[in-house]
Amino acid sequence: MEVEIVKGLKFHKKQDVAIVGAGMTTFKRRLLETGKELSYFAVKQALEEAGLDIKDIEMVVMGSAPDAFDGTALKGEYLLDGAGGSDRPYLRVFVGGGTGVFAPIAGYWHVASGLADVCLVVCEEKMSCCHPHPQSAFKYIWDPILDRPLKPNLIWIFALEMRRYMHVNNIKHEDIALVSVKNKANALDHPCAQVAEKITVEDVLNSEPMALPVRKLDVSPPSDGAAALIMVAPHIARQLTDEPVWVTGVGWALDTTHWTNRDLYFPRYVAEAAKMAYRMAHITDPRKQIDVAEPYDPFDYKELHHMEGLGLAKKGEAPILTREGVTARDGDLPVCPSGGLLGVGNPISAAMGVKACEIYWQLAYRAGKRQVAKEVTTGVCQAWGDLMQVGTVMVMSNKR
Amino acid sequence: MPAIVGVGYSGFNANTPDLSWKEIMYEAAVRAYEDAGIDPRKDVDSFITCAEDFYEGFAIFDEFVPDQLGAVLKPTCTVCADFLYGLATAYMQIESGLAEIAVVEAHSKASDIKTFGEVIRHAMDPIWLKGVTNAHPYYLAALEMSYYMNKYCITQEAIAEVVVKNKRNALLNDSAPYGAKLTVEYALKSPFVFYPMRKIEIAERADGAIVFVVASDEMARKITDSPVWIKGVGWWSETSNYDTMSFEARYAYKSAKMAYRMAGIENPSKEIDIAEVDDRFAFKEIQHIVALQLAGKYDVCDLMSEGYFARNGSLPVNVSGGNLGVGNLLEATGGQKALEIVIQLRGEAGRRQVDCEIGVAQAWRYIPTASGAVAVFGV
Amino acid sequence: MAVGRKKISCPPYAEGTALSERDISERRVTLFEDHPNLVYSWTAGQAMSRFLNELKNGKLIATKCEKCGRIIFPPRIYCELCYKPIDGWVYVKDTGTVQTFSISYIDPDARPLEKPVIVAVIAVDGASPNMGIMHVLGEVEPEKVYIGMRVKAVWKPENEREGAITDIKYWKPLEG
Amino acid sequence: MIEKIVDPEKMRHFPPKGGKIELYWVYTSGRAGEEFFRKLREGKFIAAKCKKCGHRYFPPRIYCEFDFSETEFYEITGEGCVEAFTVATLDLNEEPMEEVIAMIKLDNTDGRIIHVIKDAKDVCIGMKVKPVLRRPEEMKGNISDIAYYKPV
Repeated sequence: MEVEIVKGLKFHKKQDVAIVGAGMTTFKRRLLETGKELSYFAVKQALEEAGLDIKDIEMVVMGSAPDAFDGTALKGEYLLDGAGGSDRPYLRVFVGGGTGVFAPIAGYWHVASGLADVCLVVCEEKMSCCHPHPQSAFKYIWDPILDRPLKPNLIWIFALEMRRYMHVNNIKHEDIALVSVKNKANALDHPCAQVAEKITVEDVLNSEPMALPVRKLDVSPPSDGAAALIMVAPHIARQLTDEPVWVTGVGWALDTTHWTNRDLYFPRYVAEAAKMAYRMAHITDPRKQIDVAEPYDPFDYKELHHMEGLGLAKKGEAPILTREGVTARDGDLPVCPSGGLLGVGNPISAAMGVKACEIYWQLAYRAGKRQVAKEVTTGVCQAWGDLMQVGTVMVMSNKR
Repeated sequence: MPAIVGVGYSGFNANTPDLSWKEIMYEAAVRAYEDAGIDPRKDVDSFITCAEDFYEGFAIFDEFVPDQLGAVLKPTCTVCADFLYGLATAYMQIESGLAEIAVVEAHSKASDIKTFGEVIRHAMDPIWLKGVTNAHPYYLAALEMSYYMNKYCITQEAIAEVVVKNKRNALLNDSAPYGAKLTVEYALKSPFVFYPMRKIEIAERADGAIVFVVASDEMARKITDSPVWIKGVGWWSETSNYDTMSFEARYAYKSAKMAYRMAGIENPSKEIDIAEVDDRFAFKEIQHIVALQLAGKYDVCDLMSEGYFARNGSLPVNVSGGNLGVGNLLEATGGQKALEIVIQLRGEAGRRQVDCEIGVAQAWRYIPTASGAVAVFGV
Repeated sequence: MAVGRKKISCPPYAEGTALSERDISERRVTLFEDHPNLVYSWTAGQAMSRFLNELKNGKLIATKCEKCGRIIFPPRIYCELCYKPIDGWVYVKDTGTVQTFSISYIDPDARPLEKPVIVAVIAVDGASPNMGIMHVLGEVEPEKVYIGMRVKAVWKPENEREGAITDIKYWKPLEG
Repeated sequence: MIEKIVDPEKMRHFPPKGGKIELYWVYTSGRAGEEFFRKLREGKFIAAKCKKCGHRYFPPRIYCEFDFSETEFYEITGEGCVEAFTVATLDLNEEPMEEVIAMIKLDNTDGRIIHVIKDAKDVCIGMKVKPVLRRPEEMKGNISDIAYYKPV
């Protein structure tokens, strides 16, 4: 991937941004707790790790995806008190499924602009509220005039994209299924995992068809859950820890609404977002300079698709890296060491727990059994959302 | 200090049968870019939309934003909040070096909503509040009004004055669909729909879109001779629970405090020349004037009847006609407020021009919330 | 401010109480069920009104931008790339090429379908490359569909059309 | 080309008669709600007290929203005083109805409840009211288990 030489924006910020704590709840198909209570648990864990009190928090960013899941309009306002937003500036950002990495990006600009020194980022999703099925909520993401009368299911758009990706790059389903096998096995080491299991490529290929080429085991499950992250200014980080993790680059991009007007084989929105983040983080060769990655993997092919968008593999090369074990936890470029959404669960925006939080834990050497084998300095996390439109990318490093 | 370098809007009308939500956004955006003299495809680094899913009827509204703003494949995002929160977001993005020129958009296509009451009710706490009654959610505002009037001895007459003043101000605003020349007696004859709240005190819905072009200090000086500086922004949430809410707009007090501190304003009632506050229920204007420290809580009624907040008064409030005159613009409410302040500060307000150098805009996130934002502008 | 972070492996514990489907369906836990009546009627606007009216006539219409030379379908009143108003309306054909497709065994609520639906992105002839819409295919076996297949719209009879995308019943293979 | 459709007949809305969001939602009451609605079935009311600052929450919750420490449940009577009230004359669809809705400060708590008041001639601020519960066999485990409030 070619990264432009710095021109235009100089990214002059008021202060650097460090991450000092993260937390998440368990991810399960249905949880008893309300969205507020889930947010509270995640925040509490993050505060404990950071060694901070809620009174130290200056501003709060909420990331939560469609209101149609939790079934509350103005969902951010509803979740406010559980997320620690009571009596503070509190702002909800929303870019569809990309919110899981976009919320920490918003946290970044709260701190980098100098308006806050301690910012709490919370993501929550309670998909189980939505009936008859959480997928039903996706009936309303489609264009009301062009698409909705056709009674589409969410999976359609993925199936269409996956088919195009396989067709253009000449990729077999077996190669894609390896991602599901790897991630579900990685998730065995994650205490919050919903669908961790040892499976084989055959299991994936023989699982129930949903919208071919997508089969049941190609897909991450709907989940309930929450995650939290604490971002601080350098002078606060210094007081709390000797080894903070720094946010070195952020990027996001939104492609045209008319997804049927694009060639779906390559995620150019991820590439644009990555370009912005890499320019900021002074990364010119992502494949060499990035040690660990958490691309968004709601579907197994999406991990490969996004690796290519992030420039971690050339077009069509990601399945080869996966087959050769490069992306395994002990490989040269570990990808989704957490178990990703395929293994841990997919509470849309709360995916932050396995994306941004996981990269933070990996770079802080706190991932326990999930810690990757190689030495790590720089990591990237990414999420995707809307109608194949949004790419959100954040680069972190344990060196300033 | 970031500045507003271009504004554009479309509307405001009770309904807009000829343009889709995308097309009103497009019309507003084209005007804003023309006003700023920029090309969105080349010059803008970040686009921000303020929208809530159920106000639009989508599960993910963010999808339907980029094309009409010229934002395809560019950094674009949605904040689920009022326009003034979007302005604060642009402020932060510019200050953190992520953008030199940012665009903020908010719109209301309230006329697409067939069951407004159901949509508002859907925002209530599902465990403790939603199942209590089938009454229209306006009842929540009426409860707050009942509490507030009782606590601070606010009179029916003062609230009627708000209605009369704002609807009359709206007559001089070409884009205010609900202007009228009324008397206090007439307003006091309006029926109680949610006692103690009268029908005339509730702002009707309206359609419209607002787009602002915001630029960094350096860039603003480069591209315009008449920037309007964003001297301060503030946003604050009290709580989401009705049991811990103050019911006296502490969210507005705290967000104003944040914005005033940033703007270096120590004595708001003296230093501020013009204010636009949220008046989607008439009593809210009184509450917000107090919360913004523009008047004391026990003088506000007298000042209101004396004409202190009139267009030719000492501290004009809602010269545009406010929401009672322009309409309830949902998440674009703060945008309409900020727009009026910018036009006034630029001296482009025509017949309703007020002499001013510093103005403040304030918006609330509507029922059932206790959150809001404030922005202070100056030239 | 409390100082000193704990040395822990993260996340240290997993909070949350899992429920089963039956906990909900048999009301083993307390809950509130709500069926709100959320109804919207979206203003179609300039571009989509014209598009829908033309569908009623059995025609597909696009717009063109003379700056970038694109024939844009589905139509809009602006060219989003050049950011200018479009330069005119052009009819496009009701034939096209399958760009990608899927065979769906589930309905929008994730319930199994008796007969699978074939859905495709169809790039329409007469518009610029890649300018497609999503629609369903018919009169073809799922295993016979391929990327690059030529298809033609099958319209509802004129008196049944209402000016909606479903005025096209489905698209069928052009050859054979 | 700047042309617009002039004939209003040609302007469209879609779906013409309106499209409904065909979803429904099931909200579990959560940890605090579960405790409350189970106790309510026995005719008991509970509130929650913050272990740190002592704030007494009603509706009960498992955390203190201001200092994020845990709370403990305790029993209250459910009676309280009217703090504010309104007479609602429009329902959700803006059709006529009439109902008195009040914000009630509950005794021995710092919290309140918003509920309907019935069996009262003249509601006034400061009036003492008590809850009327549904019969246990009619209870559904949600807020409608409290049928209404009435004057003491």
